[in-house]
Amino acid sequence: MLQDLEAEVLASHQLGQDVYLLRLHAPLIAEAAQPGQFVHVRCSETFDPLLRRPLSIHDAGNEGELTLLYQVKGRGTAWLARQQSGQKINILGPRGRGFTLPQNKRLALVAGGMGMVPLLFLARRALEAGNEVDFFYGARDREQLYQLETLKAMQVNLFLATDDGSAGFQGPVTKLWEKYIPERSYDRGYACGPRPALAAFACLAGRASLPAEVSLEERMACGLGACRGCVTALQDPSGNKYYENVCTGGPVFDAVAVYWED
Amino acid sequence: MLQDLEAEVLASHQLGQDVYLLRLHAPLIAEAAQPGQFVHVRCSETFDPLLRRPLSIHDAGNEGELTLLYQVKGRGTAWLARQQSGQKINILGPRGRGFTLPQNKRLALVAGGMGMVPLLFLARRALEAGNEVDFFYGARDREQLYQLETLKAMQVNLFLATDDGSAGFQGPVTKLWEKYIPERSYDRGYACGPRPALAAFACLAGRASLPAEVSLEERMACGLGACRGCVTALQDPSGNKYYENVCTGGPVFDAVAVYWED
Amino acid sequence: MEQAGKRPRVNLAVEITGLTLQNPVMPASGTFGFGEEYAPFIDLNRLGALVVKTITLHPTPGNPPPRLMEGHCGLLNSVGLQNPGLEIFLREKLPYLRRYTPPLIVSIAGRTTEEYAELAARLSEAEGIAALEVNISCPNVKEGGIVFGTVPAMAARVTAIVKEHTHLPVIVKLTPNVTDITTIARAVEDAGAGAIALINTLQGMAIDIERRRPALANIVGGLSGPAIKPVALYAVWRVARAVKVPVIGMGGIMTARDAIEFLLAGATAVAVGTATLVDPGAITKIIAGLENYLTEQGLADVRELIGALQI
Amino acid sequence: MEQAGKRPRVNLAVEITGLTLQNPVMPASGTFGFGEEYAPFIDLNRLGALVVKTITLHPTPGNPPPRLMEGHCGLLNSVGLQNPGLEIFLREKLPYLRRYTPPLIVSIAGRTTEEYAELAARLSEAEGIAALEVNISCPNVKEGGIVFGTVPAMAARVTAIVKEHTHLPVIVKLTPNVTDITTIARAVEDAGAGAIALINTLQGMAIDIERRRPALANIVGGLSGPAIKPVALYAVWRVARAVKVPVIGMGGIMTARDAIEFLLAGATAVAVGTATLVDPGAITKIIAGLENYLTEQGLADVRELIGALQI
Ligand SMILES: Cc1cc2nc3c(=O)[nH]c(=O)nc-3n(C[C@H](O)[C@H](O)[C@H](O)COP(=O)(O)OP(=O)(O)OC[C@H]3O[C@@H](n4cnc5c(N)ncnc54)[C@H](O)[C@@H]3O)c2cc1C
Ligand SMILES: Cc1cc2nc3c(=O)[nH]c(=O)nc-3n(C[C@H](O)[C@H](O)[C@H](O)COP(=O)(O)OP(=O)(O)OC[C@H]3O[C@@H](n4cnc5c(N)ncnc54)[C@H](O)[C@@H]3O)c2cc1C
Ligand SMILES: Cc1cc2nc3c(=O)[nH]c(=O)nc-3n(C[C@H](O)[C@H](O)[C@H](O)COP(=O)(O)O)c2cc1C
Ligand SMILES: Cc1cc2nc3c(=O)[nH]c(=O)nc-3n(C[C@H](O)[C@H](O)[C@H](O)COP(=O)(O)O)c2cc1C
Ligand code: FES
Ligand code: FES
Repeated sequence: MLQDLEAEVLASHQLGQDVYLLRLHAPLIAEAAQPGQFVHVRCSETFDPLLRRPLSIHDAGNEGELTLLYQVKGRGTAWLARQQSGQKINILGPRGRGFTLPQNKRLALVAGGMGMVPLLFLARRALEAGNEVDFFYGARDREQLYQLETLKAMQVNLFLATDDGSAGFQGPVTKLWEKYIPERSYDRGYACGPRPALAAFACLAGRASLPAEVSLEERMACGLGACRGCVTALQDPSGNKYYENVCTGGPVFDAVAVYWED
Repeated sequence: MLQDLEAEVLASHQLGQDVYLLRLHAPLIAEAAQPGQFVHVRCSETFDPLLRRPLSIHDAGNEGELTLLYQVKGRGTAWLARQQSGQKINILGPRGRGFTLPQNKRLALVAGGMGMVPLLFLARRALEAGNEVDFFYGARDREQLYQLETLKAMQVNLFLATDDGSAGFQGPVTKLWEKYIPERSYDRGYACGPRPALAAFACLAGRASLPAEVSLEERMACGLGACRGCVTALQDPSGNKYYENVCTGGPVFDAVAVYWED
Repeated sequence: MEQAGKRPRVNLAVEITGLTLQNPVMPASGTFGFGEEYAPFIDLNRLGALVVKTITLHPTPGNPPPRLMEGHCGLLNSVGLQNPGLEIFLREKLPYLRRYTPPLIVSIAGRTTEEYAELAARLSEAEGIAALEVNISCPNVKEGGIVFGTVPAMAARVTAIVKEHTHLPVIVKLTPNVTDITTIARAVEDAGAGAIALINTLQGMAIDIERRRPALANIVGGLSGPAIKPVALYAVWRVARAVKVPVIGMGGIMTARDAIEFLLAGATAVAVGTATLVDPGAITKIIAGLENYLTEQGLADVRELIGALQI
Repeated sequence: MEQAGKRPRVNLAVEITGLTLQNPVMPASGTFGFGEEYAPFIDLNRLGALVVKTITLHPTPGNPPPRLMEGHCGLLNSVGLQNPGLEIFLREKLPYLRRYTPPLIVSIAGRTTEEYAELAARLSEAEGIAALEVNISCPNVKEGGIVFGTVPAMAARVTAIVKEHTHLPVIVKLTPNVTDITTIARAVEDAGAGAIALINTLQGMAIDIERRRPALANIVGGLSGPAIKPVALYAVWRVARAVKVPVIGMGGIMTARDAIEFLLAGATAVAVGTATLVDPGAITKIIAGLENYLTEQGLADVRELIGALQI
């Protein structure tokens, strides 16, 4: 059930130059959260910034703990980074259509940069449901690969890629993934990351006839499906373009439903 | 010399329900400060609130310490109250025309509510200059009389008044002062507080032919005399009304120069 | 209605062109979807009225994304009137909305006066609609794309045609992007508008300097939110003095204090848009805040505030 | 000008109606006093131009206080053109301003076209003035108080009369409170304006709900600051496409990024108003930020940005 509540900051950890892990106490949201869903976070005491900021659910624990992981991009996330433990933050969620969660299958999770955020949560739930998880994770360099310890502690098969080769494979994470597609015969693929990476992922999945899901981003206002501000272009089976809300119809979409050429 | 600088918060003490004492490290301003002057404080990391807030200089120590005392009224002062020691605050000052500071005279300082803020600094400097200081201080009730310990530690003759009689004289501080005017034969009077109190003060001073100065408030933008936004109505000796900037022509004005009937 | 042992309850009800609103606070069209989106957060029955997203005769796909950009204290949007069209509204949205008690106000827009006429006629046959709100902030395709609401004669014509095709009360919603909004207001009043709503969004733009492109795919968008409140309040004050029909004021209302400013300026009711996008409970908080304010001020009736500004 | 061992310096200079500005950033009239107020904080010689508070023929006392009210991300002011009048300007302000090298732009306003004419003639005789900026956001007392800048013919007439009485370049500054600002822009261009500045403030209002009175003694005020930036940018983009003369863009510019948006939208130069009231160093920071941006982007000349928006 969708909630609008004040969550207490348990801790805020700086993981990188401008990346923060935020642990919140928000039992009602943590319990309901599904991988791929997001929370809509009020990042201000005033009206500047005005709108909430959507952030993916990075993890949700049994003790009512909800974890977010974000990069400081502008005013909203800068505000968030200033909040310390004990402070309250208004969040609304869990929101959106998450990833399909199969049982006892072999899954490929492909994360580009901050796209790792919702995929870690997916990996955890997928493992709990008896799936085998190959986790492909790419970033610019090794400094920008976050949460490696947490991922390693999970039972995923971890594959790393960096643009500069400072960790794992040198090159795009989708290129790395491509090599494993034939031999690993996945049942389903999932991706989150920059749009060009998602398009490459969708193309590879399509060629391999692999059911695949991607998590998209658009600027949002209400996060509730009311304002129609956050649309993305989809295509129906006959290739006709139409607009769908990312906040309610997504953020996770079937890769084949996305209208990639815009 | 006017400064525009980042001052470090040494400490922020809550003195009452919504009243805070803010101690800043700002040597360049503290050294230059004259009683009656103010600093113009940026109260936001964003543009809401947008404008600086003028706050009187409450005290200025030798160690470069600048003390402000303020009541939380709205968004700006609410922001200020959230700032903790170690944080930096952008302030501009010292600004404005302060009080006349005589030597070896007998002075009456009449403070209504938060009007005490600049008068404490005036009292300190006036005592240093060999004056005798009668400090009249009125508030709604005893809870709203701040800095009594500090005032008592100074060599002022302290006279208190409260609306409800919970401390000192019951009634307006100007009424209390009135009783002392004949016997104490002051050389000069000073007042700061709500405008009706100032008008009453000016009237009493006028009747006693006492040179008197009042500190006025107006909403400000630049605080530099550039925008002409902060004017107050004055009258020239022939009673003609004209507008003068409070930020540069004041905030302290001769009581007789103020056009009271507006 | 005095309650035993309690302070007398204040009256919040107002009347607008024959409709009685239990309180003067309603959503602004386009920010409240078709109501259902907010049902998890607030009791829709507490609102002064329900106002739905503007509907058009045919389904409207809307503008390409990005459709949103944040300014400082303001939201720039170019949704482009995306809506499922009249038929789907009647079939799929109206039955749900009818379950609620507050008067349902349906916002309509057309590309021609004929489309307005047909929308008015068809909606008047449906059950459960209390009033029409005529959104005239859209281009008239037959007049070279000039926005209906910017020319007094065109605004009057749309109003008159809608009036001809409906028995429902007609509210006309004005655009602020004009030299003299009172001229438009008087023109639609003369043409039969039973109430006037204002303001719609201000035209604005933002640029992504990295990509050197407009931040909105549509280039221009409508600015709403706290940034525009002073502009909206001034327009409402002027229009309320220029016309006799009631005014529904909106533009940047975030709190009860803001709503009270609009009532004092002469609005009989207010609408809340962007605030709801930020806080789904904004409208109900504003209603509660308004009630508190009246109680604190010892006022028995919200109507004592309307136009009570002292000049 | 390549400096040994350093990156080549970028060119920031632009030309506006015959004036060469060393960089395209100047103060907005009315927010910079007569320059001297900011001399303790910034080196006035670093500015693209100096623009003084609008002066009138006779001393203008201005509006009664309160004159200021803060909105959200915006400032509402009703200073009412307070200024010492032409004589005192010439005698007491001009000599000081002449000491600085950037071109001095003097803003003028009249209540009648005759007053504009006289101001133009008298200022043209003075030494050290580089251009006149004609503020047409004020009421024409001979035409029932209609604001000069809201009627194309009136705007054109003021422009033409000023042109007739001066050899100085004439910049005309537009009000945004109109239905179609491009019509006014074209009218003043045709009448001889050498450049167009925009926008002046948006009309707005605020109410003190405790006192039930307008927050400004003058009731209506002008809204400036970040709140209005989207509106200003859109107006600048439209006008820059509608006229051939250069445009000076302003409205809510707080940072170099904001200034770049205006340049991309087609402004040849920009003016900074409210930002300076908040931070006396705003203009010089914007100049520095603009230079950094060009260097980072590998651009040698600021003119590559002007109108470079891709649609
Ligand atoms: C469903 C969803 C889930 C997301 N999850 C995460 C996450 O887990 N971690 C994370 O770091 N980021 C996530 N994002 C992106 C995050 O919402 C934006 O980075 C954030 O809103 C930027 O806010 P800001 O105030 O810091 O930046 P702003 O000052 O608003 O903008 C900085 C830059 O970010 C862009 N931007 C602003 N808002 C959005 C938005 N809503 N979506 C995309 N881009 C935007 C702006 O165009 C601008 O270029 C997610 C976005 C969506 C839509
Ligand atoms: C020269 C001068 C010295 C001052 N010294 C002190 C001081 O030492 N301690 C102190 O507590 N206060 C002082 N004030 C008043 C203080 O500036 C205001 O209370 C403060 O600006 C309110 O800001 P805010 O954001 O909290 O409230 P806002 O949300 O801006 O407004 C809350 C209320 O305060 C009023 N207000 C806003 N700005 C001003 C202003 N500049 N002047 C007067 N009223 C205003 C508003 O109209 C509103 O009613 C001084 C004012 C001046 C002009
Ligand atoms: C996302 C969004 C969509 C809107 N859609 C419509 C609409 O369909 N019809 C309409 O008349 N107004 C529409 N508006 C304008 C609002 O109804 C309202 O007039 C305006 O936003 C000012 O109020 P606010 O500042 O409270 O949002 C829309 C506003 C927003 C922000
Ligand atoms: C306090 C104040 C006074 C102003 N006075 C004048 C003026 O005298 N003449 C004028 O042309 N514009 C005047 N303006 C308008 C500014 O020059 C500018 O057009 C407007 O504020 C928008 O820019 P900004 O948002 O950067 O402030 C004034 C603005 C402010 C805030
Ligand atoms: S953000 Fe409002 S519909 Fe998605
Ligand atoms: S605040 Fe600008 S002149 Fe005083």
